[in-house]
Amino acid sequence: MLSKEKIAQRIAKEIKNGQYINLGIGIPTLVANYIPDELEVVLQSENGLLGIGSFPTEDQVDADLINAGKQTISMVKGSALFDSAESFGMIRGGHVHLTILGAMEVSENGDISNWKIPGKMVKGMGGAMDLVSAARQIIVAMQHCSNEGKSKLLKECRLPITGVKCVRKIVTDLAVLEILPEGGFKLIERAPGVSASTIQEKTEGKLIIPSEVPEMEFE
Amino acid sequence: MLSKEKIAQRIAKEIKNGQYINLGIGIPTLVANYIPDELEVVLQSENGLLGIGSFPTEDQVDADLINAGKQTISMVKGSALFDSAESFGMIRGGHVHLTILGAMEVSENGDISNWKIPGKMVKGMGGAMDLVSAARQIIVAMQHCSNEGKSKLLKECRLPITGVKCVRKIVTDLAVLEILPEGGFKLIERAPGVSASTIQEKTEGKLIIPSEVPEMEFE
Amino acid sequence: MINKTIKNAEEAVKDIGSHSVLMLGGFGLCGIPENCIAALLERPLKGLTCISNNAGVDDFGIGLMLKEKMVKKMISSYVGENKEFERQLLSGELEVELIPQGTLAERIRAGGAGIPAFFTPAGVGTEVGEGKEIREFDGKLYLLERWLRADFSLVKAWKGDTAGNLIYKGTARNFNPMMAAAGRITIAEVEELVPAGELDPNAIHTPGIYVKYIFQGSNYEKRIEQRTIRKT
Amino acid sequence: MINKTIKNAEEAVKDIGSHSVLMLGGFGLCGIPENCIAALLERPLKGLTCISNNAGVDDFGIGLMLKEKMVKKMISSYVGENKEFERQLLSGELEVELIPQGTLAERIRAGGAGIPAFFTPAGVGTEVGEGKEIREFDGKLYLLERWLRADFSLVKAWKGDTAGNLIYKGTARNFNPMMAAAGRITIAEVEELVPAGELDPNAIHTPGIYVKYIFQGSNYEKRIEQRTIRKT
Repeated sequence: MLSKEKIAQRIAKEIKNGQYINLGIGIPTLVANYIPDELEVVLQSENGLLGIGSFPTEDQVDADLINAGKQTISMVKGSALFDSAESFGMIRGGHVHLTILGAMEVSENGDISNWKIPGKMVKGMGGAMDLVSAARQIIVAMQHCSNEGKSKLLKECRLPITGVKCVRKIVTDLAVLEILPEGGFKLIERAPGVSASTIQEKTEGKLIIPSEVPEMEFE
Repeated sequence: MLSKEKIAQRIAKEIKNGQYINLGIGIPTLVANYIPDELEVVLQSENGLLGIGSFPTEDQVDADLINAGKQTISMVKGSALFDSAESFGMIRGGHVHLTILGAMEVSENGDISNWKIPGKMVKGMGGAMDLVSAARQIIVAMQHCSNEGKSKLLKECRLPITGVKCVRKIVTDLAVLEILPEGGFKLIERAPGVSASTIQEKTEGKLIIPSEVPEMEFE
Repeated sequence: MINKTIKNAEEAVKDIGSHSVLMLGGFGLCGIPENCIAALLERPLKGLTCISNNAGVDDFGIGLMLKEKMVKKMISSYVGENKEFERQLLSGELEVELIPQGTLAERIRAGGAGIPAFFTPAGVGTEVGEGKEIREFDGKLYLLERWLRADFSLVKAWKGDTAGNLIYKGTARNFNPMMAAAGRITIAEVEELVPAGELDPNAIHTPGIYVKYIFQGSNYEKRIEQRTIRKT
Repeated sequence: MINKTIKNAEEAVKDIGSHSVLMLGGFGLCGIPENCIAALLERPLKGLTCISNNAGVDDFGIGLMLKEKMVKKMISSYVGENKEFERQLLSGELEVELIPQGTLAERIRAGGAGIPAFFTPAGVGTEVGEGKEIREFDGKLYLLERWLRADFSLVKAWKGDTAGNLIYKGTARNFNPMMAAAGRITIAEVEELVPAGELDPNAIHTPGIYVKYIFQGSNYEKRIEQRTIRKT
């Protein structure tokens, strides 16, 4: 089973040179730490920044410069600041190539739930519905099962959904999976030491297991 | 009969302190010359400027600073520059208090035609349709009659219209008129030396003549 | 140039009545109108509708207005980080309308720009789309969303001039520019107020036409929610 | 940071084919992509659709493209000041779609911002409204208008950096920012190109994400249509 950091590290391998990328809160934020130096990519923060840099040093901290997770950040050279309407115009207009975000549930046809647990949690969807409705490619970072051991890769989402048929790829602590256009989770890679049958056990939705499923590789 | 300058001078009396104003091409542009110094108003140019100043001196001329009539201009202190979407957002959103524009025809219910003569002239509407659809108050500056002596204040517009029931006040070379909510041109003032019956003769649309119609006054 | 200067926050909010619809700028606690919120807390207000991306935290920002039970309804996109909020919501004291963040930004922008409705893909097939018109354009589904407007918009900028022109700083810009345009009466508080003519017209984010009153605020706390630091 | 620099206008327009849909920034001759237009004139293009507020004048700007009979269709708001244009239009050689200026600006903005359609009051009851959906909101009538997008957008800025960030000058901004966002491939020509990091991130008008290629232009003529002077 992968740690959060390893999930982030694996997702980083999906990133291509020249991409504009929006990273959600949680594991997705960690992906920034694993982007290879030789790639030129730009991180977008939906609260109004292109070109997120590293966390600031103590004396650089600026309350007026935060990311979408409300963390203090810095800017890289060549950054641009803008308002929220412009930011979501960018997202909705398909200018952001890749969105990486967390999920509570994903269904075998690519629906995603990550904003509400009726009667329990009412935090709101933030920018997630806009992101999943428009980004060219969506990768989900999540735990394969809940704390109670129940699968979060389902036939159908039980929680209120964030978007319909939008997820293409999922990286969990157990596996990398692709969602097929006709539905179903296709197993692409296994976490080191995790067998396909274990993944099958922990996947409620339809799992397609090719004859060869390599283990994930990390540098 | 009033000169163009006098029409502009009379219209300037309609301006109130604190207004944001869009001036169309032609006579409306001249209105700027007659706004009393004690009034604080801001002139908007729909190509992206709030705070039009006077024409520039020879050495101030800047090709990157023009008004909607493509004339070189200057900016007053406290100006702001913006793009065309913001500019028309401002107009459409009702933030501009007063629009002064020219017309080829006005009808007794407040329709206006000023953008097209079928088969003859195809210049386009520019920003006129947006302005008349949204400004809080619209004043038209025009000649009462065409060069051939035909009335341009009509029962119904003959030319393709620019906007429906939007004109409230008209200043011509002969008169100041108000368009009544129920329809009809109400004669408010006469040009010096012009009789109400002359105005009646030159007005095709329904003209309402109150018992007393003062002459326009100029300082 | 029209002078829009007023003295302070107290004067700015004096005409805001109970049951008004307010827009308040900011994302999290970044770029919120601190001075205006403090002045509102001094007034006996009730039944406010607040449109703001977030609802502050328990002891700062709009959270303080919630504590005073001034707010009847919140229209927001994300309202975590706030226990009193959650309590009032679950007890039914507080009405909440949650809107996708981009839709919220665009509805406010539409309000200022005279666009009564527009189509957006966000929320299709979700709770957000319930009861709304769905239409297909070029093979993709979209929801029809209406504009949002407010009686009063309270915005916070970095610099402003007496003509009402505003410049924001960093990511404190966020919802402030659209809200400035969508308020019937817009009140801007700024960290530094300068005479008209001192700001570069080419660098202005909010043209003064949208701003009715402006004042220089004081004692900005600018509280940080997640102070993340890199060591070197 | 992604580097978007290319050498010159010739390289910028080399992939533009006949029958492409182009957006060209500018209002009148102010803020037009002079270098790109000059480079287009060197190519054997036909059947272009050009979206631009104006159509240039007889011997400058898009007027030159009309003379070369490259343009099949113009989508504009105002096309006076151009005899060749009028001739081609009246003879039926040129198709023209005239759109209210604010609707044109908003349709282009919508194209870049992923809004497929919106309602606007401009043109209700006129020729512009013919065949379009009309709907009442809050007692006022509005037309439904669609977004506009382009295969290539050609924009002109004052300063730009290698990351594609742009700053415009004066009223030369006009349609350029929206067009930059609405082009599948956006080409920016600038008077001064600087390394990423030299422009103030807070003063940028067009974020680099919208720009695919950028180059420093040369020999800007910046022709003035109405040279109006005050004597003193």
